[in-house]
Amino acid sequence: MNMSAAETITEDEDERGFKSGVPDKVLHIDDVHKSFAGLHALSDVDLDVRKGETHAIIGPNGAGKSTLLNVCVGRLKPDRGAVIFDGDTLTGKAPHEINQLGVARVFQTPEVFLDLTVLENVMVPALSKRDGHFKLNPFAAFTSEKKIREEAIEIIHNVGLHAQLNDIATSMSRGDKRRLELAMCLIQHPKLLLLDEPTAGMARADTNATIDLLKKIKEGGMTKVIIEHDMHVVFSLADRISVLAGGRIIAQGTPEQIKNDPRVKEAYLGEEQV
Amino acid sequence: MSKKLIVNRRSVLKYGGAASVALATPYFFTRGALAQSENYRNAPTGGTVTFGFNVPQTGAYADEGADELRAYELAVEHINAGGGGMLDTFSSAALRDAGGGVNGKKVEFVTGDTQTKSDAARASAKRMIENDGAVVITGGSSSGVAIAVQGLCQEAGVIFMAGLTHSNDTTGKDKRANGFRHFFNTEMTGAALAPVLKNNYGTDRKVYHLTADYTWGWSQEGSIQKYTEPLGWETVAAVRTPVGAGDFSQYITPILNSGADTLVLNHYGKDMVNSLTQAVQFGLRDKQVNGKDFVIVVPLYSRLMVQGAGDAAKGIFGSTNWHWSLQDDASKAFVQSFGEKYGFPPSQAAHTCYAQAILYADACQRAGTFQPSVVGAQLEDFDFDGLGNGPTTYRGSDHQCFKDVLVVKGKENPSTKYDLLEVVEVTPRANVEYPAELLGGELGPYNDGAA
Amino acid sequence: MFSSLSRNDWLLLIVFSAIVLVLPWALQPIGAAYPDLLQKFAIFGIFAIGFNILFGLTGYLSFGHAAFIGVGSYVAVWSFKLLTMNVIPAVILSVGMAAVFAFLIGYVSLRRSGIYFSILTLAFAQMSYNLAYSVLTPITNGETGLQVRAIRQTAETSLRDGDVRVIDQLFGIPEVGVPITNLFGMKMSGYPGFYFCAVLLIICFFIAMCITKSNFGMMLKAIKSNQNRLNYTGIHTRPYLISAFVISGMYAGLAGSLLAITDPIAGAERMQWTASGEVVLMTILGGAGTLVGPVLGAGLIKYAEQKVSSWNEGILHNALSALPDGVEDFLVGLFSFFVGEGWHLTLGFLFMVIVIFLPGGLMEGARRIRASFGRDNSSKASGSKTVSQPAE
Amino acid sequence: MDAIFLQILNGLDKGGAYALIALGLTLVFGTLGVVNFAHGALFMLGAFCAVTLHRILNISFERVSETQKDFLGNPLKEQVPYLQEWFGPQVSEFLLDWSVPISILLAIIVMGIIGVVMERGLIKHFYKRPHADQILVTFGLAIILQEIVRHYFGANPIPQSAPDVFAGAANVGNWVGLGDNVIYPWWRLVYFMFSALVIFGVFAFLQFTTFGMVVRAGMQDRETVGLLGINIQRRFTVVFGLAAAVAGVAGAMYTPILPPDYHMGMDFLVLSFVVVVVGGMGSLAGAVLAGFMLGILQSFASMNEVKSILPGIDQIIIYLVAVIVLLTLPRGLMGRKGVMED
Repeated sequence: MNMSAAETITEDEDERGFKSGVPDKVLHIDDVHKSFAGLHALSDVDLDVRKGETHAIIGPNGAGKSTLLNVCVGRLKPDRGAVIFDGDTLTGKAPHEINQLGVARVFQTPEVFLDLTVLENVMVPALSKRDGHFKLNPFAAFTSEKKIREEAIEIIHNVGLHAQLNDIATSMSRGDKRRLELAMCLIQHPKLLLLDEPTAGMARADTNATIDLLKKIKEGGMTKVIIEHDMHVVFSLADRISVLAGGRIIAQGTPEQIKNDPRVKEAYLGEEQV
Repeated sequence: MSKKLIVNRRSVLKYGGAASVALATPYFFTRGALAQSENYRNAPTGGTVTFGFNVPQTGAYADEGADELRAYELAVEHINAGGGGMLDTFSSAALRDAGGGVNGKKVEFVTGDTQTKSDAARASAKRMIENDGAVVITGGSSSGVAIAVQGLCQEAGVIFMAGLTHSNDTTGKDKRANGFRHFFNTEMTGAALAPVLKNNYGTDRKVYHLTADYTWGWSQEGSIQKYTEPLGWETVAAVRTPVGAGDFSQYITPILNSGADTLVLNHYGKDMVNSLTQAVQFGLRDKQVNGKDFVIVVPLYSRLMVQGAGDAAKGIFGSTNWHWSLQDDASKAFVQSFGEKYGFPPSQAAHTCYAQAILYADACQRAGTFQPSVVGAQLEDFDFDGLGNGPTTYRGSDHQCFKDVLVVKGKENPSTKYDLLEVVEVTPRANVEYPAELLGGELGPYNDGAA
Repeated sequence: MFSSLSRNDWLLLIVFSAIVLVLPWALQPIGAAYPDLLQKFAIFGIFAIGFNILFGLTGYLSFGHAAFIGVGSYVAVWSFKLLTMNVIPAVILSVGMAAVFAFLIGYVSLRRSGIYFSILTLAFAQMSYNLAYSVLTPITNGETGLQVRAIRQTAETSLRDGDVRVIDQLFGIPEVGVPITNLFGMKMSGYPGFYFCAVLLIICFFIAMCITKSNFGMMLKAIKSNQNRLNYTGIHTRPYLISAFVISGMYAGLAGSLLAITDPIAGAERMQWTASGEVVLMTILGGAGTLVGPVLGAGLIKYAEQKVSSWNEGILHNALSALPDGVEDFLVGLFSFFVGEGWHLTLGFLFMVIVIFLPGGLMEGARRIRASFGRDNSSKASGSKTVSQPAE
Repeated sequence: MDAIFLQILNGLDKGGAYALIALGLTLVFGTLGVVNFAHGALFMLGAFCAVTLHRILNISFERVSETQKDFLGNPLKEQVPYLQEWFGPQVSEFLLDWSVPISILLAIIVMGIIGVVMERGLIKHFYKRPHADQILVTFGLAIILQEIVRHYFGANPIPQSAPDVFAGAANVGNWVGLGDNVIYPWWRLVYFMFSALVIFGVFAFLQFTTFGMVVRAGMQDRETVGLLGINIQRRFTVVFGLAAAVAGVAGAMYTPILPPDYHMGMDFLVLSFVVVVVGGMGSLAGAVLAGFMLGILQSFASMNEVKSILPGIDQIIIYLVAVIVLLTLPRGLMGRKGVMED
């Protein structure tokens, strides 16, 4: 049953004229398989993300969304298959190497440098982008790097944190930390931005603000992969959606296609029954 | 402590307080003033002279250090009173004739904690020299510390009167002109112990050495071998054990099958307490090997350590510098005065420190100054008696005291908790003498620390 | 190059330098103004500043830094024995050798984090200590410690017992007995020795300040704050950690060489775990992550070790003699628990009181006092904004 | 063959002691997440429980002896224990002889109380504090405890003897058919059995009681257990008391092997940390395994045959093994992910 579903998807894709090997494909997940102690978290996952699109991955709890993301950023090593980004295999690479290739990530719970100021938080990824993964230069001052500093301030302004520029991050609200984390990713001008439930645990107002922010970024033409629970967010942002259930991709398509896909309904209904 | 002494000392310290404020001024500003009087390090200017007592107050030897300090306080009391204790029996009458104090100055003292670490000991000695104006540093409970502090005193230009230090090196290859040792050494232990061992255990013994893995241990092992092997004893194995090993079982079990019938424990302090206790627990002393009773020997004994080893030490031979049960007048006088003041008999560490303080003060009195080179000359080849060890000489060529050595045995039926060792034999001084060149080293010139 | 330093930083540096240089006068009232203790303040100040670069900034708690002090000391004494009594080669070689050791130990130990890292460093230091004490005696002279000696007369004398000092011999510098270390003829004992240490302390303080305020320092702080995030930000943290480890190892090597310069002996117990523990305590006591804190902590512990341990009952009676006899005796009885041979007890209480009531160390206390006087509490003296965040 | 057999015995004996000392430490790590530098001091206090009991049993009045003289030549004041006066010499002798085993009871009570007071009064305020703060405060406490002990008992080791029936050595060789040269001290065999028993007891307690189940759950995930409405806090207090009591009895029973002095805790501190870390932070089984492994390796490294090939190996073997284990197994032998890694 599942097997045939997967085949159908491939056919669907072909109908829309999407072929593997097309140059504007940024991320290519090729037949990835991952199991934990015999439990299949991901099986035969194939996924393509096109340049400039916002691709959402949705699915019920335990469907393997986070596992998939972790495979992409090098945190987990797949048992089989490969993740190819912009011509480079990501599989087996360390997180910092993957980032240096141009993949940035926003975590489910905001991960920022709690002991540093907002400005410093944004400066760190900027310097990493400029200097590579290691530069031993204890005497070079960051204030001398005017351009980077100015850009950092501008981006902080864009995400709406300019009032807290010199505050230490530990005292910020969760929403602000999320915004800060976004700023940290944006300053690197990544080719691909991975967002793991960017609005999880946020109030509605905050969620809307985040959606607006992400929409704004979208205008810049950055490729994004979003993992999200909140359908409101998904349907306001995504260009295309993949549905993951039981470690397999069960459907893929535009928001409209997904909305009407019976298999998706079944998967979500199934979850609710449990 | 008696109230009388405290009052005494308090008035003394008032003067001392003033003196130390003056000394606290960085010395290159005050040097001119010093030069006017006598030109040597810390020449006393007021009515007092300061001795520096550098003893372990923390760490494994803290009890020994405390006993040393008690002895020093007693010695200072006697010197300032011009009599009392062993000062009354001491063959040189200079201090008694002076009627209190040294060179007309009252003795006061400062103390420091060596922690039984070379660095800490040097630091506290430096404080006493640089800040408190001590003209002499004395004390200590291990050879590493003694050698380190002796080197420092040579550099700084004050006399060092070593406390408990048993390694050959202190007056051997690490000897210094400014350093003097009253205590005996491993060479003498070997020479004194060997005949007694032969008389008690025969000439045909197979020996297993357990040796603390540092300079003193090696030196002790060497001298026991040197003096017992000509008697016919044979070394089966000499095993080095880490200092502070705690549990020695892994070193003791191989002895069982080694064919050895004698175990020599070249350990001191806590290592000795532990290895002896454990060796006895392993039933070594109940064994018969080669048709002989298995025996254990502990070359260097101290009553405090025997106290720690408890019953395990009973009947075991060793050597010691002095023991309170000696019946000569000097020892009796010392035990009497120490016992009255503190309520228990002094240890050998206390005895050697007391003797060193008296010897130094006496030499200064005879020299009429505290200048190291002049005082040292008074000590060199100085013959004396009445300090508990019989006729003694401070040999000029290596600054080592030569005197009788006590061979002792753990007492089988102690009457009190201090009555732990019995003197088996007093090996006469002639038997333990050796030429100074044997141990190498150079005394070098005296350093007065003058500008 | 130094533009990262704000006006406040320069001010702090000037005030710090001024205080260090007037210590021989400023410390007279508390009886600490004598060369040896002043030297120790400066030397352990350097050690603690260096340790803080690793621990205060990255949060990696090394329990084996004493090994580098030991390496520094041994190399310095060997330099005196083989090359020259001039201190410059000794300093350079010690720091260099400490860097090599730190790189080797750091490279291995930094494969792990947290307490596993601490135990790895502890294990390396303890191995160094145990070996130096026993089987490495030909190099270290074991328990007695490596000392400077007179020029050896024959080639048979082992190098431990007789020196060669090739450079000094080449220049025909005369020697009487055992020579003293010097800086181009200036004797390095007593106050000149202190000023040599003090100048190096100020330089080390300045370097540490530059590091703290630099990008590199920011990366180190980021490691402590959130290493995981840093990895996903494209930073490979290990090179940064190894660099910080090596730098702090070099500081320790410098401190070790200064110990040997002011007092030419090198003993194995400098490498024991208690010595490593001491610098940890100094840093936490003063305030980890701050610039001035570790120096303060070092001073306090060395003062306790040297001075508090020397206050015997006689001195107490003297100090309290103004009080009525009964009160005096009672107070002397009480205080004598804490001073003299009881100085460890004072240290124990000090640790507990500070960590319970001032969880940022002494610098946190200074900040609070300042705050209570209603002054600017983004204090310049704290030198770091993270002062309210006690180190992990 | 005999030598190897004896070294294995030594290793087991040492291992038992190491495991017993490390057990409490790892328990506190695992449950409370606290780095307790005072653990060595607790071991030392336990040893001094044995000394204290012996002294209490020996409390005496003075009787002037007609025959003996003291060291100053005055008539000796004989010390007669009250115990002997009240119960007669036989009971008194028996109690004094067995004072070390009896002191276990005292150690359990005293150390349990000390543990609980310590947890309530001090440690509980440090759960959320950085490890560095925990180290500083517990290290300070350890110094204070040992200085107090030094004040009352002095710095010198104080010998304690095992009961007479356990004095001397057992002819283990005869039991296993290896000849007369294979002997082993009775008390060490007793200590080994005792440590095995205590370790087994602690395991059983954590494995088979509901209390233990909750504690184990708390070790896995503290917050969840808290959410279930279980007062995990109170249980952790008990765990700390238990850890202190285990350290205490380990110390008390060790006194005939190693005459206790005030500093013995510091001497064992580093060792116990190495055992815990090699075993894996917070893993009880790991600590036991590491204890035995290190004990046996240390015994073999001390053999003359080994030392002649690798001089000094016995001095560093423990640390060398620690380095190797930690580099090959990131979290020690049986450590769980995420414990004490930040």
